[in-house]
Amino acid sequence: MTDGSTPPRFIPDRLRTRKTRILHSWEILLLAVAIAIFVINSLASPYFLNAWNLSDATFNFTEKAMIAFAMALLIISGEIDLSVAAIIALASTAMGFAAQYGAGTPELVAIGLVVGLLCGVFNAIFVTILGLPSIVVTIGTMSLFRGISYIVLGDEAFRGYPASFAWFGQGYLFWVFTVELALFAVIAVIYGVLLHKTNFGRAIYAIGNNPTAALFSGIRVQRVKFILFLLTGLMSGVAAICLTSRLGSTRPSIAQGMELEVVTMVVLGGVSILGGSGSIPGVVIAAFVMGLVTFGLGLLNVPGIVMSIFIGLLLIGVIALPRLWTMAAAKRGRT
Amino acid sequence: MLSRLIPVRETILGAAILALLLLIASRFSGFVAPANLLNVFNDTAPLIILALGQMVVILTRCIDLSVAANLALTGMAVAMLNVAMPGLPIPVIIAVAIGLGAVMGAINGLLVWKLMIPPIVVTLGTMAVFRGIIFLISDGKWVNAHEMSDAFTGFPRAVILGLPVLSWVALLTVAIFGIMMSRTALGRSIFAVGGNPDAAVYTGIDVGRVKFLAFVLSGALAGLTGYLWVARYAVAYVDIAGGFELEVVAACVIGGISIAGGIGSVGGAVLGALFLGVIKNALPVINISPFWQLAISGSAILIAVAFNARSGKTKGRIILKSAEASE
Amino acid sequence: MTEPLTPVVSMDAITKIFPGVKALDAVHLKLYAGQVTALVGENGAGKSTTVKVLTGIYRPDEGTVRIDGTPVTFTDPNAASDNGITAIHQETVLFDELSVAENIFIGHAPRTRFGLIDRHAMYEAAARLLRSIGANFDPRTRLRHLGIANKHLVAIARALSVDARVVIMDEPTAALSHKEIEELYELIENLKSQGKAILFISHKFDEIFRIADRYTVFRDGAFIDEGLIDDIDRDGLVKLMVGRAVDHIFPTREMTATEDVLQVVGYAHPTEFADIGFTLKRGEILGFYGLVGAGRSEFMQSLFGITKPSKGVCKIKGKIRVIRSPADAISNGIVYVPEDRGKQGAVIGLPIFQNITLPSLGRTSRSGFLRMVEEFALAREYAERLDLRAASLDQDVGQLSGGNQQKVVIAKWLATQPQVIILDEPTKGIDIGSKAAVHEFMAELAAQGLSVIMVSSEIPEVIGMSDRVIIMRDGRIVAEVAGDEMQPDVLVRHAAGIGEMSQLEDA
Amino acid sequence: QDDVRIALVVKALGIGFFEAAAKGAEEAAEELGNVEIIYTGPTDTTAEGQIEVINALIAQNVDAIAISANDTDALVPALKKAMNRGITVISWDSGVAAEGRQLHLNPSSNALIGNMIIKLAADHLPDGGDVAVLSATTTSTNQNIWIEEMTKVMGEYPGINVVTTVYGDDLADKSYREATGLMQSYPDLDAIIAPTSVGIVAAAQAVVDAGKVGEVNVTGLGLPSEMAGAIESGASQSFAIWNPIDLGYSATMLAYQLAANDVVAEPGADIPMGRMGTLTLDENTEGAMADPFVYDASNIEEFKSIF
Ligand SMILES: Nc1ncnc2c1ncn2[C@@H]1O[C@H](COP(=O)(O)OP(=O)(O)OP(=O)(O)O)[C@@H](O)[C@H]1O
Ligand SMILES: Nc1ncnc2c1ncn2[C@@H]1O[C@H](COP(=O)(O)OP(=O)(O)OP(=O)(O)O)[C@@H](O)[C@H]1O
Ligand SMILES: [Mg+2]
Ligand SMILES: [Mg+2]
Repeated sequence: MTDGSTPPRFIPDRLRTRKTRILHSWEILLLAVAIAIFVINSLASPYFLNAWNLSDATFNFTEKAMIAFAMALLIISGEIDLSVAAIIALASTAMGFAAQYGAGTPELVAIGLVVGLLCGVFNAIFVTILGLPSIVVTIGTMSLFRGISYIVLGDEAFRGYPASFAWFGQGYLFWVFTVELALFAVIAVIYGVLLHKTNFGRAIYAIGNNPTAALFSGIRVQRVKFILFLLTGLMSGVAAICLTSRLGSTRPSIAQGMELEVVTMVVLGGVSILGGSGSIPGVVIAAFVMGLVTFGLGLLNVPGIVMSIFIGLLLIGVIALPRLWTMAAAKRGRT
Repeated sequence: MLSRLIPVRETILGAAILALLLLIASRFSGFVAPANLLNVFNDTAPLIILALGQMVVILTRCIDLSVAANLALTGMAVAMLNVAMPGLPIPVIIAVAIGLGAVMGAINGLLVWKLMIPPIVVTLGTMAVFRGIIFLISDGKWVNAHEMSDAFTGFPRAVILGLPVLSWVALLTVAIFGIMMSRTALGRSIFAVGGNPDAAVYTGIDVGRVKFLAFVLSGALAGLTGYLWVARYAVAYVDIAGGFELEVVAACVIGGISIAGGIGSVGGAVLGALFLGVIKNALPVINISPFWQLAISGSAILIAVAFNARSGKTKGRIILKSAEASE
Repeated sequence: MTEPLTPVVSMDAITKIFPGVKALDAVHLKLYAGQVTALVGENGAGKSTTVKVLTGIYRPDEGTVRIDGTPVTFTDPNAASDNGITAIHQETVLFDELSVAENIFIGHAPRTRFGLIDRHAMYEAAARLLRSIGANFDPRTRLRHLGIANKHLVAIARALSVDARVVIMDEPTAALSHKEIEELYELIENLKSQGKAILFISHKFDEIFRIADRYTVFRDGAFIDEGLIDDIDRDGLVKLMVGRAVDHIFPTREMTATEDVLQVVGYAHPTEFADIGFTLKRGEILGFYGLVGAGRSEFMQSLFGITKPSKGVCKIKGKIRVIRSPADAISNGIVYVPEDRGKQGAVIGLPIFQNITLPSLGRTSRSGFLRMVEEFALAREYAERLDLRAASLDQDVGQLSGGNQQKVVIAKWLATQPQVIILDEPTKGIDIGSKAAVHEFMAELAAQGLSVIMVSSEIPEVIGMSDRVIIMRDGRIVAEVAGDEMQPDVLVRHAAGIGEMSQLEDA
Repeated sequence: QDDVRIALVVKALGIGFFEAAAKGAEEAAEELGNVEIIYTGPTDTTAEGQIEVINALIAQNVDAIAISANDTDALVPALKKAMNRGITVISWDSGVAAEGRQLHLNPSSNALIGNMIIKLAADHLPDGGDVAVLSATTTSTNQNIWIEEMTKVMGEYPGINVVTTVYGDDLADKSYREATGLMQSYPDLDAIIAPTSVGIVAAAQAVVDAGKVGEVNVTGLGLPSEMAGAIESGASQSFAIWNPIDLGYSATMLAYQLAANDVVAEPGADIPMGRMGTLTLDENTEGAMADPFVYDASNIEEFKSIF
């Protein structure tokens, strides 16, 4: 339709510069919240600003965050996995079982990862091949996976992991930097790159925004979702290794209720629960926010249940306040 | 139009429950004794009541994860009220429980309606908040049987015509919801909103308001169950009914209520709850280690959802005349 | 017919603005008791928006709606029906899980003394209504068991279930068969004699001249003209609608190439289509015509790998190819511009450039990693070729007007450099200017050697653009016409499956 | 001189038993003078919850942690870390593995408790009979050891037949359901032994609801305040418990000795614990506080208002 006589209309690539885009982002809002909490914490407790204490505090979120990164991708693609904590239980049980038969640390790690992966595949089959809603499937597998742990373990516990296995959950790389924190950082970078810098990541966003159009655009939607469930299972396996190593024992009730904390972290990180938007830096900051809140309140000996009020209010508040703000602004503009 | 006269899904689920009962009876005949079946029903009553509330919410394409926390908070509140004012008559207690539950449901509903926050996020948040509030108002302390008045703990277990009041409440709720869903404008709007929200707007239904009402209903039932629960087990503490919300959702799913909204029935929800109730009550009786319970109910959910999806798959419209004829 | 003094309903200078689109620009419309007013205009002229303003679904930004001369404001759809306005909407706005009777009466069902829905009365009333419009199915049936035509009848019954003074029909005949259309005409005559004011929206001119008393023309959201049907002829109405003579719309082109690009043999699907076979030549535009629901879209989607055919062979440049997914189709050079732009075409929520590069990411990336610079370059190239109107390339496609969204979708496919492009209703819902542009562009593509399959329900478009036309009915190919045989009456006759010339000719 | 800060970490907040222990701890603190008690714990009985609490306590650099553990093993790494940072760690009530604490204070000896719970049942069944055990959470240490000890001495109670052990998970509703299930599966059941304060109350309620008062005797370990009703109704003839006030008192005393008076906890050591006498540590550095105490209709009125 260009007839050559008139030059084509020019369309700029971007309207806003990179700087203004970043300044207006959710991540900045969240970062401000994180900094505020940090400041409040250091004012509220004399024990807060201490390298060792801060290092200990990271355990409050590292394992959850590892899963949260994979979960973020899954939620952006429009699915959810509520069975992650149960996968931890099952993977940990499998590791404990192997440890009874003298498996060494490398074998245990392999077993943890493989069991996580297999659980992910199991979920993926129900969701992508049978086409069932993931929230329902994973509520089912959540009972199933943990149930298998209960069948295997009953009221027993597996202990007696090899000494070298403790490195993952209790080791330090140098000074106060724990192995888990390093793993957290590495995984954050991997998932950040995967989501934001690759074709695969683009496909995730496309699927989350409009799965039908993504399919019509030649994206192998089911395959992408399959991989995402698999990754979430794998990350649950990694978390299982860390948690088991940190606890030094396995009981079927391990990581009970963690799935909701993981989902909370993802949503707090600005990932839309309806799919289609969100970022890894957001989840990273959300992990710190949750870790700081729980640790700061812990220093004041506030019971965990009261902390959850803060988390709950934070979850609703960070979504509700901007909306209330725009609604109020619109109202003022009209009158 | 045979398919219209016999609700297929409910029939199959009912048959599954019967088969389950027969299986249990083959190992332990006492389980199917009428008295015991009534016991099982009574034990499942709270789940049935909550499943009906959850059904309404799920039908409108929402989900309420805060029911168990709502139940626990209301239960604690009325228990403390009873301790403070032992003379308060039970109808007042029940009214307070329903009212308090409805208020919590309304908070969920308002956040969903007015601020358009996704229901799963809202109820995930309020679930944590409600539980926390229980701790704050009770200081973490238990309210024990001997502190409650006899009337308070006696109400759900009082027997009328051979059935405890708890069972009667469940039956009454089923009846009311049966009528509401099929015979009132609200009931039909709930189906309409979940089935086709865009079209609902065209027909003059306020979609947000219907969702709000669904949450209020679910909350009110959670409140009612809160009182019944606390009175029946004669104890109130922070963690009662922990994780029960997932069991309630599971009952709905097993009962064929589509998580995508718009499809489901009162009968389905009740049967779904009964299915779980039978399994839960049967395991200790037939000497299956209780450690198996979790895995069994998980498998039941998976099988039910896979099955519902298969049978519910709407046959696409058929263009080919020959294919239509052979159908 | 004597001219009544005041219209029952009138719209004065109504304006309705959507983000980026002025759907209605100070339009006027008057409806008179006992008369049928036809509202005509091209796709996107604002007809359905008018309906939604009149039924309280949209609130106008400016202007007044009057009933019997008194200004009214409708806050919600109930307010409009309380004022006696009822409508059959263009989209079927019904509920699959409810029964037919409930669909008809939702919101205003008869009640018993206790305030419950009186099901007996409701079924009775529904049965009566259905009988009156010649529908013979049980009102207790679940709606999802009905076919599209019957669903439309339910929608009509729903509109008639309120005691209305004004009945609006937005393309009521689009999905109906010949017999049902005849019954609808009778119904309209009946309503007229009851003194109801009727607004009738249709693209079919024979209908308009058969049943309308008056006409109102909109073009691109603006009011153009109104008058009595008796005072105007077909050509005059078209000229008002389009703003120029129709013949000039389609580009003239010549087809020379003979090389076979795509060969389809014996494609079949258990329930949707059977025995589909044809050959597509290089640089050819092949039209697919049929009534709505003829199965054209289904077949095209199976050719594109969305649904799996049960049998059949697809040969590309003589080699047999198995297409199991859209990704396979794209790598074989077949692309599909879907009919449902919002659901299947554009990924609303992603920026324009990401939409355009979505199927071509393999070319703009290196070993799986994105390269933004190349993405922008590719997106810019095609956006400019299609003369896209947008503020920037990183704007969300959802903010674009329908026509521009369609351009993004087409750009997305052209960027993959395909050999065969399937366009399903390519001009549906896009404005008149873009429509001509799309036609011109199609011709240009064909001239460059691209093979085009065009699915369209618009007869002028099919005839104007195609080198050959294949006509489908009930999932099968019933005819193939080319050259001088491509006449409106021939197409309609084959599509509707009627032997003799019908009154339905023309469009 | 700064206060000695002793953290009393319990399985879960809000449980009457631990509230009473906290009272005892405060009593000890008052007696000692320069002690600050931090009463804390998770809100649900999980090891992870306790680990987070322990981390917070380490961060506050408390002087001593006295913990009733939700898991024998899972807490060990966290408590080891605490000891590495110079914090005194003891366990009481429900123990941690030896490498995770300096000493463990048993409320009573396991053998005595194991014997006590079966004796309580047997005392009311002179002709023998069927009894069932309703245990607590499937993951808690105590109940399993006691049941084990009970099994060892079964020979001394001829005619008493333990038909099964079920788990109520320390949840009121689950325990109730399990107890009801027991009465259905074993219509001739004579007694239910519930060595857990949640389970015993639920079982008593279930017996009352089933109309089996007088047929099925509920016994085990429970709190007088919670069991008063059951004694009154006759659902329970008698039950036992150690005195949690004494337990909290002793734990605080012991922690203080280790943290402030440089007493070393080693096998064979005798450590004073105020009014409760001294604790003698065995080869596992464990010691027993006192015998369990039996409550029945004769003394329940006196105790039910205390804890
Ligand atoms: N909800 C909406 N948001 C944004 N734009 C809209 C919306 N609804 C309609 N439009 C735009 O308003 C214009 C008029 O649309 P309308 O549906 O009224 O056209 P129409 O005359 O009914 O066309 P057709 O013959 O295709 O039915 C179109 O450009 C359309 O894209
Ligand atoms: N039974 C039905 N129920 C609901 N919608 C239907 C039904 N049949 C057809 N439709 C809708 O009618 C429209 C036209 O149908 P469809 O696209 O299948 O027809 P086609 O002949 O394949 O193609 P085209 O519409 O392009 O001519 C579609 O939007 C489709 O969803
Ligand atoms: Mg229209
Ligand atoms: Mg089509």
